[in-house]
Amino acid sequence: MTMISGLMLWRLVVTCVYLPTELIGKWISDMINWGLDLLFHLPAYTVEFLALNSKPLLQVLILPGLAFVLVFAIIAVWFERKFLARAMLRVGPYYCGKKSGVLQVFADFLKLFMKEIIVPEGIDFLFFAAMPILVSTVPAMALILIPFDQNWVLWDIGSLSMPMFFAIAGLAPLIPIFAGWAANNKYTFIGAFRVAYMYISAEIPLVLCGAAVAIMAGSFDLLKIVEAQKSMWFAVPQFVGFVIFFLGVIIEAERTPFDIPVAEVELVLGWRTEYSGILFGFTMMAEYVLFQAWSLLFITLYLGGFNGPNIFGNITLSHIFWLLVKFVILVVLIILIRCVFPRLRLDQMLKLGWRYMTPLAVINLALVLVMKLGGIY
Amino acid sequence: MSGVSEADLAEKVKAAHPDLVESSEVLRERRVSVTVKRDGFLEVAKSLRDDFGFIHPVCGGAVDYPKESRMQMIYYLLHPGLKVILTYRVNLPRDDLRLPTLTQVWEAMSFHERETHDMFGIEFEGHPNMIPLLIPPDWRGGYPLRKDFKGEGVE
Amino acid sequence: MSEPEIKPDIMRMSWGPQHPMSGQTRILLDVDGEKVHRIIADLGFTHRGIEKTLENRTFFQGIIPIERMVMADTANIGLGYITAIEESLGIEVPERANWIRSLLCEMGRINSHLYAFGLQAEATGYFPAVFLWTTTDRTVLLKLFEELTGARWSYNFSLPGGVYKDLPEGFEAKVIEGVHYLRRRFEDYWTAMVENAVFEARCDNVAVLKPEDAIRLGATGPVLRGSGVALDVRKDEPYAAYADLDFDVITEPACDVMARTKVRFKEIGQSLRIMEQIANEVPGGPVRTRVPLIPRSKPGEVLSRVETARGEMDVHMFTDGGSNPYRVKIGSPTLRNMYVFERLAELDEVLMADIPVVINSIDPWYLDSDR
Amino acid sequence: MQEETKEVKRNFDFIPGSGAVYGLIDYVAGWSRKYSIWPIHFVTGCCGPEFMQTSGAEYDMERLGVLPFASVRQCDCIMVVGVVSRKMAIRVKYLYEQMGEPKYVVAVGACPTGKGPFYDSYAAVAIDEYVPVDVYIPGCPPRPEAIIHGMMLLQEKIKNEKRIGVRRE
Repeated sequence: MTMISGLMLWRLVVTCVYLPTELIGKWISDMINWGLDLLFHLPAYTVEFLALNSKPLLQVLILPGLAFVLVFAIIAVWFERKFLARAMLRVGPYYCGKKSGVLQVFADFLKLFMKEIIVPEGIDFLFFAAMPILVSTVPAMALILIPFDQNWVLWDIGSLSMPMFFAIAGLAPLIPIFAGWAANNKYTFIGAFRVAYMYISAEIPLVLCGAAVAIMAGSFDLLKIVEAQKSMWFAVPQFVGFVIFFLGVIIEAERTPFDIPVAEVELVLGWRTEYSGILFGFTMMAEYVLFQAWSLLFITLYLGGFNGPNIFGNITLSHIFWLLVKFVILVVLIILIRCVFPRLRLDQMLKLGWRYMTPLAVINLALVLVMKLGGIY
Repeated sequence: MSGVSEADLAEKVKAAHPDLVESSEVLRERRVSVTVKRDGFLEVAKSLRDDFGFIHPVCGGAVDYPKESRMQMIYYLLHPGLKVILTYRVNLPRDDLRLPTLTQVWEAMSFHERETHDMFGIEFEGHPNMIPLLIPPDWRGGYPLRKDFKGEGVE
Repeated sequence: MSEPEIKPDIMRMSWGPQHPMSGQTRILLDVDGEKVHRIIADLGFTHRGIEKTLENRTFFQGIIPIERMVMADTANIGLGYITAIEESLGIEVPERANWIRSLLCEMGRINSHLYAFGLQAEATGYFPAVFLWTTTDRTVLLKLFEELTGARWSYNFSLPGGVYKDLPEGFEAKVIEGVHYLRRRFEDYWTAMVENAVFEARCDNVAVLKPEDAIRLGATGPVLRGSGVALDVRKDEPYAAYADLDFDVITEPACDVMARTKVRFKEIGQSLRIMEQIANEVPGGPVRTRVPLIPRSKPGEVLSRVETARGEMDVHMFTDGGSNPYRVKIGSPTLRNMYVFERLAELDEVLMADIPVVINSIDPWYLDSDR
Repeated sequence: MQEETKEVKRNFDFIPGSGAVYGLIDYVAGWSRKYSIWPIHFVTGCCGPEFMQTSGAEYDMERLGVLPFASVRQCDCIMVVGVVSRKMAIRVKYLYEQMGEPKYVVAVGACPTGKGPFYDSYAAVAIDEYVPVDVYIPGCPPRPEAIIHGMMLLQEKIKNEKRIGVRRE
């Protein structure tokens, strides 16, 4: 080793150490400035935010808001029990609400409300109790991006709406993982990590298909996507994407061919085993909220959102009507699938996700590009 | 499936181990009973499986004769070809109930030996995992299927 | 219970008696991720000491506890004990009684296989559709049982010396009508279960049991016949009226979970065929020979074999001349199959999600193995 | 089954209007618990097939809101179905302790009530030595109508229960 290399070595070490710290230092100081700035101007920002997109109370509370989520959850629980009972050739809840069992769901939730909440020892209760509440509210946030009519979008952020939806709905699977981990029990631990496996393998094909739809519509804004489908639904030209997205909805909503994390047979109740009382009630409701969010996105992307002939005089009324009709038909179809198909094993489902859905999604993207550049569509 | 093959089967077993086999007779069509002394027990079992073709283990159990102060351990084996059941018996004196385990010969006998140990108290030397099969773990009431077992007893 | 020790990097899962899939037993699984290294079955949860109670009962009273061993097909189990009594007491059974007994046994076999399909469907998550259909189809059989014997499950209809009473008139027509209904239903099951792609994906070449392993480990019943070995007591040692009924023994070469399910399906086809033959050609004549209520037995021993739905059951009865049997040794089919289930983890690679499917392909009835 | 409704002292008896409020809460709580009894999926003995028939199509237990559930945390009723051996009785006791507070036990069949046909067996055991039992259903196996009648008796008992704010001496 000659003399020169010693000096060169020393200079190399200095540059290696100095350069990154200088960069990181700048990045950290920017972060602090941004924080301080936000802190001081917070009141002004909120006022400006509210003024900018203040929506009428009707939209916030009723339609894409709180009532729609709760009413759908309650009706879906009742409908699923009756529908499954009918598939089993029996009657289902009958005596609870004047010969139709409608009040059965209220009885269940009220009973769970008054049940004792058992907390296993060796866990911190705050984290344990926060998860069910989060798991039923975070997916509900994704609903505010769905356009119900031209100016009926609760959070109108233009071309950012589809990526934001994927971001929020992508956050949803994290919470069962934390819940399963927090419950300090073998079954929930395995159930939690099955959730992780499943969602990762399902997210990528969904995002690719979403991108294909955006390319064909020319923008990431859900509103523009719906307008582009006025003449022909995207399900027709992009049939491959349509099928993949439909499978994706069933995987994300953990419906039966893929309800592996809550595989009642092996893992008792998967990550929800340790919850009792109203915490379990929230997890029961969470299942339907996620299901609702993803099926509404599926309708906006592929089945032409709120487009439909104008039956009622007023155009917004018929738009909302068409969207809800498509939504109900899709929900009934997915619940029917629960009666027809047994459950897949985890490795078969991952094989489906990685080996078939992802490549097909890429092919679908290529097809759409060819169509777009070739000007066919 | 005439009775002849059972008779000559019994004869062949008797001839193969004249000193070890106490008695080997045909109870009824398709039923052969072989009684063996305790020391030749393992060796005759191996020969039954290898050269006589009794490869299908059915089950195993014991009978308690307090009046003659002996206990008889019985293994039931099926010959899949001839469809004959052989009851392979050994008589044990009631005071020292030790027996070499037959899991080395027929692996499936391990459950039946564990159960007989719970019910009668026969010790099977060399059994892979001798833990109680049927009786509850906190059972201190003696061996239930013995004739001198008096009613329930846990505490 | 001092369980065998756990290897360092393996998690031991315990599916206790209260688990949707484990029935009345506790299964310890040494699991590494999803792969199962070792299965340990902890039996004895429903041990009622039937062999001891039989020693305190007379011959007629003994039928009640022994029928409680397998509630799904009590006819076969009861028949095992009764043929042993008849042989040891030397009682002659009239021809018509034998035919009625075979009818009861076959109806019990279908009833028990329906139970196996229901749990197999529940194991693969097919809960809503097939599991509850089996309970609905079973009501057809239960109505026939109720009309013939008066009880739905434990009928103790066959007694030493024959059958309790004759067939009610018009019963054969009802049996044939039931057979047609069940035959139609089993085509639906075949398309709904066996030809369903997802069900096939869950069941094909899972837990393969080769023929020589099946014989070496002492498997019996559909588990043995699912591995291609044709051993059926109804053919090897015909009892009741099986000598002059024509049916064939079903075997499947595939040796996996799907093969065992197919064996059960086709066996039901054979049972329906037998029921039809019996309903059409049951001979006339007396139904029961007079036997004293508390018969005294001759010293001696008898070993009787019966083919129950789960496999071959052996009753070895020792009698010393008293009114009670001296000792009754019952060789239960589920205990033999449970040993095969414990060794499956070593014979073939089994994943944890497969365990429920594999358990129900063995179709255990833990009250039978625990006696 | 007309249980005499004995007067129960409450915590806030001294407030004049509290009787009506307690009555309302009792009514609502009783109604909701009555129509949503979730028994646990746990068959301990040979009455299992009959239990399955009652949740089958012909005698549908779910009409009364009785839905067999998988895990013990969320259940409020143990249906001890069939004979209970010593080893199983300990497990029934564990389960009883893991359940949330308003919990009930139904003994289905002659064996849990009094060892049934195995009266002289050394291993069978009656369940009320281990857990307090609310409803006994006789029969071996009991007919599905008897099981449903037992559940209706349990519903009657739940309806008349007074649980909120009872002062414990």
